[in-house]
Amino acid sequence: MLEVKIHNLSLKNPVLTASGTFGYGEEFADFIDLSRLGGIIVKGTTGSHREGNAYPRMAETPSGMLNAVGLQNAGVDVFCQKTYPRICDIDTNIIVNVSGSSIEEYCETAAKIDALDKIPAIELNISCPNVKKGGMGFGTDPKMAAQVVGEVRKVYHKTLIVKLTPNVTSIADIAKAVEEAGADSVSLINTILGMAVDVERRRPVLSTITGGLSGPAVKPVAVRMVWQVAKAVKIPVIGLGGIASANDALEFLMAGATAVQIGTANFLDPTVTVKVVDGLQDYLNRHNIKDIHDIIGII
Amino acid sequence: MLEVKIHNLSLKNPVLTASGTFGYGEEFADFIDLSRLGGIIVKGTTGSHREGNAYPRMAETPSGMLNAVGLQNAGVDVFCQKTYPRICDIDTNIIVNVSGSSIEEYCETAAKIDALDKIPAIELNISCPNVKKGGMGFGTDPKMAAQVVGEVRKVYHKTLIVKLTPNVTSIADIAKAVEEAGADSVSLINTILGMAVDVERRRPVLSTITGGLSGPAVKPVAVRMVWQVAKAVKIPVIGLGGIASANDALEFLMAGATAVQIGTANFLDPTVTVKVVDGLQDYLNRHNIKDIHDIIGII
Amino acid sequence: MKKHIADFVIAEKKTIGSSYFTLLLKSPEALPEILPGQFVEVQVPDNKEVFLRRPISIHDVDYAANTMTLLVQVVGKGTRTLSQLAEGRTLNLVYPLGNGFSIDGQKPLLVGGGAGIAPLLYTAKKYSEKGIRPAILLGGRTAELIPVKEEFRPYGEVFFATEDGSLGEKGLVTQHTAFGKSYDSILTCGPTPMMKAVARHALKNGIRCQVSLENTMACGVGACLCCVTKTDHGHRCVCKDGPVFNVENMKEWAN
Amino acid sequence: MKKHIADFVIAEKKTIGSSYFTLLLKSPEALPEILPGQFVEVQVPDNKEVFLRRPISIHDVDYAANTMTLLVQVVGKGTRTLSQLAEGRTLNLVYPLGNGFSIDGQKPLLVGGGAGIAPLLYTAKKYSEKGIRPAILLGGRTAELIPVKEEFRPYGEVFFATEDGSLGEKGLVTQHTAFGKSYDSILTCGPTPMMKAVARHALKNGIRCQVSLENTMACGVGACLCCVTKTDHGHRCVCKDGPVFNVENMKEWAN
Repeated sequence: MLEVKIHNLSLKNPVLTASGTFGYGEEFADFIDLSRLGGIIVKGTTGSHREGNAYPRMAETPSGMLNAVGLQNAGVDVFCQKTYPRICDIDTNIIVNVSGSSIEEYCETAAKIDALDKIPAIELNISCPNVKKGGMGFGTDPKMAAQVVGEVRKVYHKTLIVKLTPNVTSIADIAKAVEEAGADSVSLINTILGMAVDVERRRPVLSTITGGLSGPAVKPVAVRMVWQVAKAVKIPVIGLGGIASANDALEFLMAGATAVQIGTANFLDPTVTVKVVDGLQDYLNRHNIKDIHDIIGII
Repeated sequence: MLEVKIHNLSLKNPVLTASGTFGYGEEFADFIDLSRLGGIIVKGTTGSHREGNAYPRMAETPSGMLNAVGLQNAGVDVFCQKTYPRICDIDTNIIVNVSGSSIEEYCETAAKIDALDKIPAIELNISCPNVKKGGMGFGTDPKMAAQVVGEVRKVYHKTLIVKLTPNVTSIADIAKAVEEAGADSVSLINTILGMAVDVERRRPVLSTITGGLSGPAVKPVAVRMVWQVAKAVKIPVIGLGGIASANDALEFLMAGATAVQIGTANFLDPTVTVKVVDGLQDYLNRHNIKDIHDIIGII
Repeated sequence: MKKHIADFVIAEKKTIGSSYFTLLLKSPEALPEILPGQFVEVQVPDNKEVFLRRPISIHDVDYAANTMTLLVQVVGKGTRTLSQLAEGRTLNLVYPLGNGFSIDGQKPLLVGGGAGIAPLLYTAKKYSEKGIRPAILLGGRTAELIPVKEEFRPYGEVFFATEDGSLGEKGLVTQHTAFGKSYDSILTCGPTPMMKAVARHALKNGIRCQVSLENTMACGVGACLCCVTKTDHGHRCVCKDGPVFNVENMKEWAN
Repeated sequence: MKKHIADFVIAEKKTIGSSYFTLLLKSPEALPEILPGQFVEVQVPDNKEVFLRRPISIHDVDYAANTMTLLVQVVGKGTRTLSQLAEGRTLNLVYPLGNGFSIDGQKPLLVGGGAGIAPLLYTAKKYSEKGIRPAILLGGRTAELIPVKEEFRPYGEVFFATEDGSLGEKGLVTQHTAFGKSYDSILTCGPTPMMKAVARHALKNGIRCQVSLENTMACGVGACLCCVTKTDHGHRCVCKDGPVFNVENMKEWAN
């Protein structure tokens, strides 16, 4: 039994796709049956259209990559009018990642998504490392994090997931603050702030100098933080960071995650998500485990 | 010209070995000419003998490893009486990494090392993630960090390098605090707190559950932090974290490091340090750069 | 067009000069339709330092044999590793990706520079299938840096421009006498400065022109938004909205 | 003893049963002196998921041919990758590492279990060079899991114990009739429970006993302190102070 619940949200299995790595799902429809996923968390959506940062936005690193996309998206209105009708009937949970540079922007965007019948949850991104204003700024201070979440909570009535940044001294304190402010779940980790240098050209690889590190390289940090947060809060934790196999996903589940997100691995293997779903079921069968809950938080 | 200075300390080249990865140098004497190194930072030394943590202490991760050694060492008195006489005549800078669980322990140990003629500097480790008391605790709070450094500064009169932890929201603030408290240099990054799970046994791989992540996986995070700290302080910065080649070292130098340390890479190739020294000289020759200072902090 | 992920076998590897090589890749199954100018994302085996797939444009396709040819220049650790793989090795591909060239115009000119020549062979073939013989202008710093030459002759009139004069006219492709002639469509792939010069010429003379860009990529399917280029309508993904762009939408880029 | 880092060529690879294989590694240069029970740290090529070297004990040495033989059991991704390398491939080794067995006693017993049998062949040879024929007791769950058998005959009297009785006496090595006989020295390598049982027997009967441990390692030279074992004198590095330990110093460990 792979079914899990995140607050009111039922997932047929604990495997979600991470925002910004799976487009709107459509990009991967040629490779996998999207209905086999626990859910799809679509691209970060903001109050209005954003161009994002200049190219180059990406650097390859050992077992990982840096990105500095900077929330490029068409804005929430275009999402509601054009994108939503196209994807709302995919037979899985479509979750929208909501980003912004001000509390007002977060709230306006969340309220508009709240009105969409077939979007059962949002992931509030208070941890984007690639935008100048707001973004990670909100996620590194417990008070500010609680304030954003509290305000969004007033206007958003479905499952509210808050995505946390790892670029803090104590992620457990941030998690507790957003739990108190009304979050139904926390997802972690967003990318770790990093940098790469082109030594031949003697300049940063990224146009923004720094960017967000993701991929297997960050997995040990992500598992540790999931373990710390799962011990600190009562709401369900969604784990992500470098998951590329069922064993990776199991590390997060055993560390206390109720569900996981697969991000960068989609770039290496567009079919990885369903392989992880199958791998989780194989593990349960192999170990005669009836219910995935029997291993969640076992550590 | 590869020669650089860290406060009063002259290095024939910017390549040092990282504490805890190169023993006392002797372990690598069969593989390389130790006198070719800019310096050797020996094992973490504490006020008295420490057994360290239980086995298992190590986990392999993507492009990296977790360790939880926990400052196993014979104590400062054994170092002064037995180890120091054995290694003090190696023709390079021998720097002692000083660790502790209390300000008193840091000060006593530093004072004893201060008395050793042929030890021109210490690296104060306020960032060990693998000891229960003290260690990283001192390094995550600017006030405590400043306090330890201030007290040690009173009893230690040679070059005082302070090793910083990356497990903080703002490493630049910690760096500024220890600079004000009298540090002559800062070295970063120590390991990033991480965790690995043995999913077949359903338990953590490490006896301590969490450990410190090192290796190429962390390089982008380390380069970013070196860049942030170099912009924030006036004292020289020593960069480390995943360096395995001359190009890696150049990333740190261009980001603002005056010298670098090579750690985990020594486990993969015991001759890597001299390869990096040669590679740096090759780079300067290839680009007709007279002095390594011409590229330090170029970004 | 449906995208696929599949294992191919390296049926043949040829080294061309000092920096180029071709891989003849055979599929166990029938190939889907592939448009000229499309590319593949290759998983690079063996090399621990290579994490992401590498985008490589499709040089030629043989539907009868179920083979694709990739023409690659060794430019970094990914392409170097590919150049060292033995025949018989399996390569995993995500393909066909991108929009590809539209085969339009009655009097087309194909302009290729260096590794950018790769997608033009299959493109020239597509024209010939329509009974059109394009002018094909190939350039490089030296003759050796023009990886394929004779292969183009069956499909059009071929001209060469080299900076050292070692083949064809001395100078840049844009200085070649053939370049100045009149065409109703220009398709180009190569170094950015070359493509921009070609684009400016086309815009000035009102000739329809398609440029094929080569930004670094991660996903290859338009999901990660890492490979964007500036267009007159904002950022667009080279992997999904490109790699081929009509210069009508790239005026800012061209200048 | 001086440690070296050098490239070896895989001169021969043999598969043994379903989980073991041997690599015959040839050095271009003369081998340094290697003690029985010492090990190498092998750099594992190709596999992007393998980061660290892998410690593997030395099974046999041929100074005349400049070759070393490694006997390896496939237990994880590192050893699996090694098992898949083709003959002719180059392997980089750091060697010889560790202290090794001391070849003492006039009436020695060698006790090996599973992969732990590997270091005992070269050890038996060293005894025979001294004109001593040790008793050699080899155990495993089944006959198939005892990778080498006949190879030992020239150097001593060989006994087998298997849990399923498929070879020699049925049961554990410590239940074998040969085990109870009188010896003045016992050398053992194998699963920890087996070695502890052997150690307790030796301690009880005042027989000198050496155990060879197999902890996971990083550096292999005593620098990182990751591979420590508890001894009666505190933590010691298996890579440098071991892998061989005298049970006199391992009383706590043995119980």
